[in-house]
Amino acid sequence: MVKQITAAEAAAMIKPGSRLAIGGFLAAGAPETIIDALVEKNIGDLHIIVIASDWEDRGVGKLVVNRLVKSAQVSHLGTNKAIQAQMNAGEIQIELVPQGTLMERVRAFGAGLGGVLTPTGLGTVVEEGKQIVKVDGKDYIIEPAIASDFAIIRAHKADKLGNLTFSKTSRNSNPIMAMAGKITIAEVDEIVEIGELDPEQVCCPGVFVNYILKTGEV
Amino acid sequence: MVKQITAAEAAAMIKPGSRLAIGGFLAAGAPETIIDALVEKNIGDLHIIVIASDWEDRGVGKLVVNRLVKSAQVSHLGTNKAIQAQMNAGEIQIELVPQGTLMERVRAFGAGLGGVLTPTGLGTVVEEGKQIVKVDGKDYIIEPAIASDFAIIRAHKADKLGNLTFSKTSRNSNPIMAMAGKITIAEVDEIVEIGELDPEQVCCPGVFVNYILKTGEV
Amino acid sequence: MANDKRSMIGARIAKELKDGDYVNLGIGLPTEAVNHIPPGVHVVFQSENGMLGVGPNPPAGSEDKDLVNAGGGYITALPGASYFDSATSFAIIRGGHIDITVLGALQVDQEGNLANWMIPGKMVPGMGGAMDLVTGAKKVIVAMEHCDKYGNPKVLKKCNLPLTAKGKVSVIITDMAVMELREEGLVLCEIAEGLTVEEVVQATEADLVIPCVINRF
Amino acid sequence: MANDKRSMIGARIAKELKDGDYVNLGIGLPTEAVNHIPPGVHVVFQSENGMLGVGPNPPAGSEDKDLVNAGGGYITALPGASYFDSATSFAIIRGGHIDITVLGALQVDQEGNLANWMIPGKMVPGMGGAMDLVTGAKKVIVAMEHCDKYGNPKVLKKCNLPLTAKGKVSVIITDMAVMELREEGLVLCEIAEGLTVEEVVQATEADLVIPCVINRF
Repeated sequence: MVKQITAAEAAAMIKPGSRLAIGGFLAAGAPETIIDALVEKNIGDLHIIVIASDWEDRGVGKLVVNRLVKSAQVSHLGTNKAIQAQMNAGEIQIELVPQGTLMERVRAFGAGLGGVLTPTGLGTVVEEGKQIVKVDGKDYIIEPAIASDFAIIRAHKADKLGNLTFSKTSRNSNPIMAMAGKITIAEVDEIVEIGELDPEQVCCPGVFVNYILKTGEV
Repeated sequence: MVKQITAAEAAAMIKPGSRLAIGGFLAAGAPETIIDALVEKNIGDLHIIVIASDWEDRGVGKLVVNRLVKSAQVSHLGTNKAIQAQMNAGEIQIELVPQGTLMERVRAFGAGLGGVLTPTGLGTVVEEGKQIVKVDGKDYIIEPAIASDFAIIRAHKADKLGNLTFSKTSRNSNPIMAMAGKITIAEVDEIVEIGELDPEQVCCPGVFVNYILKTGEV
Repeated sequence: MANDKRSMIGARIAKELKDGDYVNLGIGLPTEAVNHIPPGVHVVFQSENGMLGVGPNPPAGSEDKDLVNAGGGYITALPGASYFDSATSFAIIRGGHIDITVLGALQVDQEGNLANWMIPGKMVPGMGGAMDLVTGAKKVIVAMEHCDKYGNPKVLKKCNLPLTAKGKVSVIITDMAVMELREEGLVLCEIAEGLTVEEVVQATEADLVIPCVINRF
Repeated sequence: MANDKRSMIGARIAKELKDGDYVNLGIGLPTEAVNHIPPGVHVVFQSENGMLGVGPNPPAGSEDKDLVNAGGGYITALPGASYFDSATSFAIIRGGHIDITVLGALQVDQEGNLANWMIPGKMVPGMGGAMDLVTGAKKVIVAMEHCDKYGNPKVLKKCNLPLTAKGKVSVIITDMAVMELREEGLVLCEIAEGLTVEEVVQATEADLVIPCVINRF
């Protein structure tokens, strides 16, 4: 069951070189408090799995600017000049993954699947080096699951069992990343008592969550 | 966008020989009104994709008892003697699919994926005749998407855009089956105006739904 | 099975559950464990039809048709419960997020193989969620009578019925014994009060590793 | 691009949208269509970060940090909106549940190929959701200026930039023309007011099929 910790404790748990699945979409719904704590503690050599590299001063962009990221699986870099510069200088390794494929590969890991078959990327550089199989006469790329050590995510409310609710489009990749962490740490706007969340609104059940902390509390 | 119809109109739309993905789990959350209409109109030669064959007098069991089913992809038959008798007599063709695999195969179709790689069934009869691939040194079975012509499902409330909410464990396979129908018909306890559903509680967005009808209204 | 045997097995299963565990109990005998959870141990029960936080059965007259377990029986929801669709439910199961699953068996063998979903030509109920549970749960416990109704062993050298999963069982709990799959083989860890090791070995086809100390349960 | 050109393209895109369509508009030029939807036509806009029912931009001062579109810009939610996670959002997209997607392009060719996500050695923003959108949407419309800023054609015989998807584009709308991919090839269906067919052909590298009747837009 979940334990409530501080952002500093969260960052202390994450060893340099870890693989992090990080929630958020262009910093909306990004776990800024945990990201700040990683920067503060200078936890480097990270591999990050994210939809986008966000902005230099928001979301995972802060990890990039502080040179804590050695590699990334990501669908979009366009809003962050620092990551493009580091990529061009050979300082960061980037695997560009179509966003839908990225989500399925992360979900697959969380769901115990080895991967999925997708048509996305057929006939493009994305298919290079990958196995292609036919199902019902159509070609699909085998896209393998993406493993992560930690998922760090942002939610709206958590109860003390780790059940999470989300707010509007801040939900985005968060519930999916949460599934995929061997250890999942959620920062939330509010922590409530067990029984206070509407069970029909829980979009990430507590079984996926190991630690919770309050946004802004270092 | 969705259109409100009657159960009789729904049944009239479904041609004999159709492939139906039907929501529900041991008849909890089963679209009984549509099933009754199919029985009433004697729409036969059906292929059904369901978690379980339910009971003789509840859920899809009624389709079986009335000999409207020629084949099924299903994970559990244990509560329905009729389907076992028809299977043993060679009158119905059964593909037994592990429940989690069944859900992923149906979801894959709805999500435009060709299938998934799963470890479930390795070393059992389930792997027979299937392709096995290695990912990160582990074996997985390639399980192809399951196509359906119609999804017929049950929800709690629908708004007039087809957004659906569910009640407790009656949710089960319904949102997944809904994704997979080329045409999806939902029967619901209540139809409300647009704007009356809490957007955070919509577990099946209207984009997956084509027709709605009220449970019990023939 | 007699009630005292059921109760004994249920109590022994319950000992395997640690505070904070997420647990999926199969239909039938495994659910007996619910009545024996020690005070202070809080576990969360999953129902594979799409729920965490399963509570006790409802009193007669207050059943909710929308609140059932994987056997179709009426249940209640505890505070902190959550509902989800079947794909998510099996993502939880297959993805290794369930700490312990307890399942019945037709046969189990010394290699950790389990057969519990069909007898060819006789009974074909289907595997339901069992294959995913046995494949995905962190710890798979089999709970069953030690012998079938004809007195034949169910703990075998090698299952001959179609398998549910290969090499995934880690503990077998019966009315006669508790056995664990370890490096050295299937170890006879505990025997029931009033039995001798010989009686257990006699009722077992599998090769049992007999340690120096065997506890009673 | 001049505002009147943007507006002209936006208006022409809007004509492609039918009542009841589910629509995903790419960032930039395609969103111009929002301002030109004819009265009586109700479409539902998807935002790939996890929402259906996108409404107009909020008035200054009432932005909600939890309510943004795929470009990170503030939006509003219309009645009947729904939110979902990114995996579901792309299940909607890849699964063919979006009727129309409108995307910008660096290049598009007479085989329906599209390149819009990178210029090797120069600009590598990544494909984001574009590959899934082009692969999955029922109808893919490209909206762009007919030529690049140097006056070079962007409607080519064959794209030479890395593709976003192969053979998926069905309509190309530019400031000069509307072209459709059909059996017979890339058909010049409409040309902008004030232009001649020759001028359009000149500005186009692709082989255009010229029908007897070409409408103005």
